[in-house]
Amino acid sequence: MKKPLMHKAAITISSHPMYLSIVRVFLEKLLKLMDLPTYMVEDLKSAVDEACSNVIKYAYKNDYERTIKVSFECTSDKVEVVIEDRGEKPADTEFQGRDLRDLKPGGLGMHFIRKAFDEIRFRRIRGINKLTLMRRL
Amino acid sequence: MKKPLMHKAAITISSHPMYLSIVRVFLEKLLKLMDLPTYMVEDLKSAVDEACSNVIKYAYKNDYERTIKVSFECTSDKVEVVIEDRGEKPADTEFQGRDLRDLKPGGLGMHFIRKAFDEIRFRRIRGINKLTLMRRL
Amino acid sequence: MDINIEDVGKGKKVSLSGEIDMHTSPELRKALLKLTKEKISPIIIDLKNVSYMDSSAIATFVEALKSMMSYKGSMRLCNLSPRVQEIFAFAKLDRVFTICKDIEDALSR
Amino acid sequence: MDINIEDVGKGKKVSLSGEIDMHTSPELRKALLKLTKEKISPIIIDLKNVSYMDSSAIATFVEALKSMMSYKGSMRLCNLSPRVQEIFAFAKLDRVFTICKDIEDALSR
Ligand SMILES: Nc1ncnc2c1ncn2[C@@H]1O[C@H](COP(=O)(O)OP(=O)(O)O)[C@@H](O)[C@H]1O
Ligand SMILES: Nc1ncnc2c1ncn2[C@@H]1O[C@H](COP(=O)(O)OP(=O)(O)O)[C@@H](O)[C@H]1O
Repeated sequence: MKKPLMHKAAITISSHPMYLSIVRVFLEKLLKLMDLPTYMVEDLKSAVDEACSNVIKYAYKNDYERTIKVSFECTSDKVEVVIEDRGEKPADTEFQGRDLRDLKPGGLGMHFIRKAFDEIRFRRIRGINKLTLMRRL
Repeated sequence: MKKPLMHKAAITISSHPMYLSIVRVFLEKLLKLMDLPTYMVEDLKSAVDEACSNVIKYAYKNDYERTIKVSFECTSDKVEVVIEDRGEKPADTEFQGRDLRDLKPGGLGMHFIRKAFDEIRFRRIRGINKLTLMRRL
Repeated sequence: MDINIEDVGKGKKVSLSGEIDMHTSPELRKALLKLTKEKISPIIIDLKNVSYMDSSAIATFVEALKSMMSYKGSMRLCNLSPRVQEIFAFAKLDRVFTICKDIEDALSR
Repeated sequence: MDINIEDVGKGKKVSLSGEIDMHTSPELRKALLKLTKEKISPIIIDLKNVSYMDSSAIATFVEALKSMMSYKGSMRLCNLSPRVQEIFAFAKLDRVFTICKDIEDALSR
């Protein structure tokens, strides 16, 4: 069976942390179908997980009954993941993590996201927060 | 962390058979979060897999570049799965499987679907085929 | 799904692993029909490492079995997990196929 | 995630398994802070069966470590998979935590 030239899939979950493991397994399965190396699969999985956790914490302020959509598109030269929510508009879209020399809990998620992806773009369009993450292959 | 009273999630995939395994793992993970017994998880997984295979074969006539959406909703008393496609209108919506006494390849999928679900409802709305599968708990 | 074929006596043992579904069953079909075309018998199918099987897998086995009937060949399935066993029973095929406990049992039939 | 706590010498061994993420880390936090409140030392964390760990897991370990500093307790992590090891290194925490090869190594520190 011929493999498709472009992989496209999406998953919509409630904003409850119990669903994060479903997003991870979805992404893992999808990336493995595309024969990406394990280290890259692990990095992308971690990054998307952190981005979804941040949506729950910041955009939805731990309201677990909202919706998160994760869309995924992969061609031979890049992986693109778009994470959408209908939560609050961020005060600041720089999303700085903490200085790693500073020993305190938290502030690591954005570092995982920057490690896995080459481009990070945030937009808010008609009440929807859209975080587009792109990794060149 | 309090568990939600209702579980809701959805997955959208291309109509390529390689994605069926992703639908299965998605469903398996989701049903396991809800502590359903293994035999039921297996039956529901098989049934949804057969329904998606049928969409690829009949609604999309093996065009692997279309889209299938599988939505999922579960409360304490039922599991509901809705499978949507934008393919052809079925000639006959009875979807009869073959007589099991008749030894020939094929005609088993609908039997798996009827085994797992208590109610099967097909509707076509504005060009969208919608198969609603309901299992009482 | 992975397919591994080995000689056993005059026949072949076909060991399958992973998931057999609409995506992977065409490859299984090709492998089995190649054997039945050569009139191989017995064909012993080892299902030990099969973690999932759908109706297209069953259809493939039925097709191969039917093509073996033309030369009175024998197909034997072995090492069925409880779930795979249940699927064959549900499809009323547990009497149509020769189902064996394990390889030794299959070889001794 | 599963947490299993056992006595080892004057301290405790905390064996973790499964996935530690935003959903499961609150339970880990509760378990660790209960131990640090009792000023337990050493706390040996066995990560052998941890298949996934996110930033909330790391935050939880950092919080417990900081609360142990107040009573000069010792936290030792052991049996890190290559991926978990890499996560600690990436977060520049591989020198902050005492990372041991295995339980024996952790007990002998
Ligand atoms: N989706 C988001 N909406 C609003 N703010 C966000 C979002 N994601 C990240 N941030 C901001 O970026 C900061 C850094 O995020 P992160 O590195 O994940 O660490 P942490 O969540 O532990 O603070 C957060 O503290 C928050 O202020
Ligand atoms: N989504 C669908 N659209 C159109 N026809 C369908 C669909 N699903 C099932 N059918 C019809 O129902 C029949 C029985 O389906 P099934 O039991 O899965 O067996 P098989 O696909 O092997 O024929 C099919 O042959 C087909 O005619």
